[in-house]
Amino acid sequence: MKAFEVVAARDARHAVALLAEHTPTAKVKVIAGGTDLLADLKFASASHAPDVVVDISRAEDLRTIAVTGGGLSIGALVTHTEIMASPAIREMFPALVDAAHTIGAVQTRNLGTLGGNLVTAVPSVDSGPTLVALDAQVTVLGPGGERRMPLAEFFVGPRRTALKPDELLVEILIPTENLGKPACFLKFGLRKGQALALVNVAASFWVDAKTQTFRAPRVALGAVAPKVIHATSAEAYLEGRAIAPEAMAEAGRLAVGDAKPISDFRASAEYRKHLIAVLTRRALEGAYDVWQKKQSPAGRAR
Amino acid sequence: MDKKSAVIEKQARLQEVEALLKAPAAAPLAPLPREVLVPEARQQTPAVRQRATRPDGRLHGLGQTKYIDDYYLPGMLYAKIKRAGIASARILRIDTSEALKMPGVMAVITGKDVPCNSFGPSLKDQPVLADERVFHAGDGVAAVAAVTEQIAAEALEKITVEYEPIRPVLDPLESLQLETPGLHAPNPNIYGHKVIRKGDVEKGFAQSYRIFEGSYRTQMVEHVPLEPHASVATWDANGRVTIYSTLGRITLGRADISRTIGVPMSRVRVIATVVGGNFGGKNEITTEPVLALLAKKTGRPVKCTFTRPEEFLASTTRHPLVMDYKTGVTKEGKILARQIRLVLDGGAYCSWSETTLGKACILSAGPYQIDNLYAEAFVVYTNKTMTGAMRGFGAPQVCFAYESQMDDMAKALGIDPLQIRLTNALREGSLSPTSQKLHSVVVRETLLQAAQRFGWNEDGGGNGAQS
Amino acid sequence: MKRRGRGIACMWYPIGFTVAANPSAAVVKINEDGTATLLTGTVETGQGSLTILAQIVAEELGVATEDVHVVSADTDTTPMDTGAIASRTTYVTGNAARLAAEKAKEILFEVAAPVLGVKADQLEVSDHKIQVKGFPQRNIHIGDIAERARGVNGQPPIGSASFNPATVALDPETGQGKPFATYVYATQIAEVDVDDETGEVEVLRIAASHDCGTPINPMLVEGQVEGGISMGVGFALEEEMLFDGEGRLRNPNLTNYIMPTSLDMPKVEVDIVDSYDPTGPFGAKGVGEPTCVATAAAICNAIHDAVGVRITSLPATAEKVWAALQAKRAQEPRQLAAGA
Amino acid sequence: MVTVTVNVNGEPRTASVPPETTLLRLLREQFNLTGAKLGCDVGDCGACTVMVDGKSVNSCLMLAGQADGRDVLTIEGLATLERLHPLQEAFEQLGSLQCGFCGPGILMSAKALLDENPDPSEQDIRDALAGNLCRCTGYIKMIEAIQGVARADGARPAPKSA
Repeated sequence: MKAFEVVAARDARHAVALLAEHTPTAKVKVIAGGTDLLADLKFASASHAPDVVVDISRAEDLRTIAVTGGGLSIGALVTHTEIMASPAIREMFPALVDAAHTIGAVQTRNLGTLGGNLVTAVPSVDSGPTLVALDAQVTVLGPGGERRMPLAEFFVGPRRTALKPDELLVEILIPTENLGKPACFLKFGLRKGQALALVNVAASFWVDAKTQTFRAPRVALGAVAPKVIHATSAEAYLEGRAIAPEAMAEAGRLAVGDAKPISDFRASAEYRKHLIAVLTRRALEGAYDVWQKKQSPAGRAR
Repeated sequence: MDKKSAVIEKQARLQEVEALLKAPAAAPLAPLPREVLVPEARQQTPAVRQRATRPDGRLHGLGQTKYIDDYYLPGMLYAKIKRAGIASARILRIDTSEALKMPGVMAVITGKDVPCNSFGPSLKDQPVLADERVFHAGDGVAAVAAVTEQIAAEALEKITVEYEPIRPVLDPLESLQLETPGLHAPNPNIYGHKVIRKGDVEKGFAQSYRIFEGSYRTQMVEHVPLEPHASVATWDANGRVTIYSTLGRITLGRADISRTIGVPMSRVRVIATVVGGNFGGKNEITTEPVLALLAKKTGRPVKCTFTRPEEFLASTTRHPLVMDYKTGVTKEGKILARQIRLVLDGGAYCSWSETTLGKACILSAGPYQIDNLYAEAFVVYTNKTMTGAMRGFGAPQVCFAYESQMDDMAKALGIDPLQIRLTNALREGSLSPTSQKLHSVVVRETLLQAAQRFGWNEDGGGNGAQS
Repeated sequence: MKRRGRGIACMWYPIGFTVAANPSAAVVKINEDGTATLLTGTVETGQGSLTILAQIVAEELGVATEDVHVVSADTDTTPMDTGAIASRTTYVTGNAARLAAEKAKEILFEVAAPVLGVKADQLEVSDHKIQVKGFPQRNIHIGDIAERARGVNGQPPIGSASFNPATVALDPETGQGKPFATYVYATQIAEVDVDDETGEVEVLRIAASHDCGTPINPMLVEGQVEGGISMGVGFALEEEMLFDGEGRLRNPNLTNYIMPTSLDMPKVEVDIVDSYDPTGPFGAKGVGEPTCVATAAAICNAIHDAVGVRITSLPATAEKVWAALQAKRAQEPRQLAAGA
Repeated sequence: MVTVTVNVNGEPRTASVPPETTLLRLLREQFNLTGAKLGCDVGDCGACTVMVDGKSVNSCLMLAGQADGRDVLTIEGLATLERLHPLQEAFEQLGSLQCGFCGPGILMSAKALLDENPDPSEQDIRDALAGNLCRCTGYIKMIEAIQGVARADGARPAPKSA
């Protein structure tokens, strides 16, 4: 690893101040859990390497999980392990727990943070699809204060986000109207442990109990486009439609058209397209299962 | 910068980096449990058949096993190898001058500095450091010794190599074609060939009820020992070099080191301690001669530990095979004749290809009595990571082929997969493909014992999972 | 839908390697208290050679495994060995170690014979004692004899020996001959679930029945088999070094070179068959390499059993199985495909 | 250079290192604790696993400075002068380690698991070890050993003093 200077931030504001101080004159990176950054820097070339690293791992104000007026707020520094252990998240969003569980292994999840995972903005980012399917917003702090945007817009392209060099991702917010919205995350990798996603999919929708139709359906796809995307034609197709296996299968077929998967040494585009169809259907089925379990007395008792 | 101030700057930097390297003042905080019972199975007689625990296992569990990378000798330097990064090329020029100027860099060597720049267990076709020709992208072309690993790694980027690219040949079947130019001139592309002929296959095929043909391929895989290759070389004042190494074959290793660095065997000591996984991948030297030369040049101990990428790029791998099988059987599934052609992708260098070729060819018939057999195997060069010894030496590859075909034949003939194997299995006193009379043969016993675990009976009962 | 299948594969494997001679040498030094030290040039690479060689020497000397210390892997102090390769350690190095122990023991017998009033060839060892064959009550502790050998007879009990398996070179024309001293045999049966939509294969269970001659240490044999199977699972389903068109490796790291984790390993049931090879040390052959030979074939046969497709090139990735399923469905008559 | 003080295996240790130094290098090169191994340096293999403030981490992916002031437990701190840790004992008894290179990391992952979940299912154990690659053992005897320790602990009354 190339030599660099480390400056430690006490809290989010201090981190932003440090960014403001160093970004004009140096190449700066932020380190939280470090699981992505350090792995990247170990084999990085000189041009890629930072001069200064801002360490936010002790910014405790970024490590909270709370239901606020705006919805479920998850601090950027919350680790994947903490997500998995959070009673609020386990109750409302088991799909987020499932997604966190597929990231790396225990050691990675103990260090790796939700914010860190999202800012990598790799197309296969495992935290992405579920949060996008839940219309999550992100809060970004900069010298001029906070700004908020949908997570889907925070992702700009492969390894590119809407963050400016002097800004910090501080919070992920699932809006109040989506609290408890049934969702399901599925990931297809090349093995079970420590897998990278060939395709990952999250589906979420409300069930109109009277009509048994899809309400506010969301399908988010990862690893099959430059960034995590909404499968918009699948979503449009499902809106207001009667819940049925055929509809879910058709949504899967439509989702394929929303994606632009590439062929690489891990899988062909053709196979990825097939997986999108299958996983989208299965994710919709999974989300419906979540809803049904909540309806049954046994499910409620749990 | 004039020479004097350059020296001063270098010394200042050296003092700085050496300050980082000073040995820890305190001993490690590793308690040695004072009273630990020796497990009973280790104290029993008779000793054989006991589930005796491993004395090394206890040290592993305590974190006290010293692997090569755990050796930190006083004043030790770190070496790094510059990898070609191009699969096939002529080397026109290597410029190491910028690297040598870096503070903290103590020595740089290239293939020209290696007294005898070739080695290999059967063909001596592999250079210690490539100096004229690059045969695969993982070839080393220069080596640096520096006071820290970081400086050594940065120095590699300062070494420039000019290449004249040559079109690489990557497909073994292409290499097999005679018109393909010699990859490894003057050696021919096909650098090993073997034939096993027993009985008369044509006659056997003529008598067969059905003939099955199949073609199978396997991939290149890595051993992935958890411990990367590592060695440390250190000289004494009598001109003896001691090399701590992850070698699994120290006797052969010493011979290769002695030959390549031009020092008598009596002055080369190789110590292997405990190796953190071998699987055939640590059977020959890698950086040992380079470290010996760097240590000699600098007068200090030198260590090199492969990065994980180097494990893939610069150590041996498993031979990919292309396998063609033609098998004639009776209506009852008895094999009457089998003809096999194997093409082994040898990668850039021979390494243990001859052994792999031999084993693959002899074993390719499977554990079956076959009176009429013709097996022919070739190994060819390609411009890929060299293949060599790996757990099974060709056996997993041919087993994949012969056992896949066995099931296809069973299915086509309507015979249970267990039954067709029992019908053909070698027995005590059977003649092997090389007409060796076999003893203590238990194929049948293993078949029945494994099948019993699944309630799978000799008559085909219990195998309810047929699709 | 997940479909279950079973596949069987058996194999044979030689002990030692062909082409060249394959010797090992060993030195056994018996200490004055009857414990011993073995010097061997082989290398402990995780396979357990330090343990099984100690067991072989202990058995020959009638002492416990714990009584034998093994010094290995130093060209200055240990004798020549062809190395930790080719599943040869138990058989070849083991034979050398046993012979070296036997030679050291012969010195003890010479010393013990007059003490026990019999000829040396009437003696045997058992549980730290040298005793008269057929009259076990006439015995003396091995340490007393070892001390006497040094202090009274001036004959330190040290033995050295080498072993090279008898082979016959192959005829270059026909390949006929005796390339190896002995062979081992094994069968593995794999049970898999195949997702017939995605092609994903999950190996659930593998039963492995292996021959290693006498298992010097059954626990280490099981460990070898289990480890070999994990390597076989990787070979069957996951692992592959991938090159680009220029011959550069695309996945030289453990992120993209996929090998089995603990979550990818099936349950494994190991059986060791009854077997005895009179040419091996106490009937032992070897087990290292054979353990990973049959696994991939068994798994691919199980895939075939589950979904009816034959994978002819490894690894059988999910995508490959899916592509084969697609091809199979395209060939099947329409009504069958519709019914599936 | 940064000065780092870490409470390693119960004893405070201080070293001055370049800021880019990882916790793994700090332990191995400054504190002479070579139990944690460098197998890949990028968090794939888990051979460098140690516990920081009770959680298992890949020490190759943590800066030394990030461990400043924290409690670090390495394999060297698992046994006491009097006895092996039950996991070390069980691993030895069952022959769970072969070449042993992954062992320190595996044992730390196992310890972290049992600290948090004294009664893990087999699936829990497999999940806990998924970040530790092993090429020798197929993980089978490790899983058995961990199960054995968990069962023994479950059967035994809780120790009076921790």
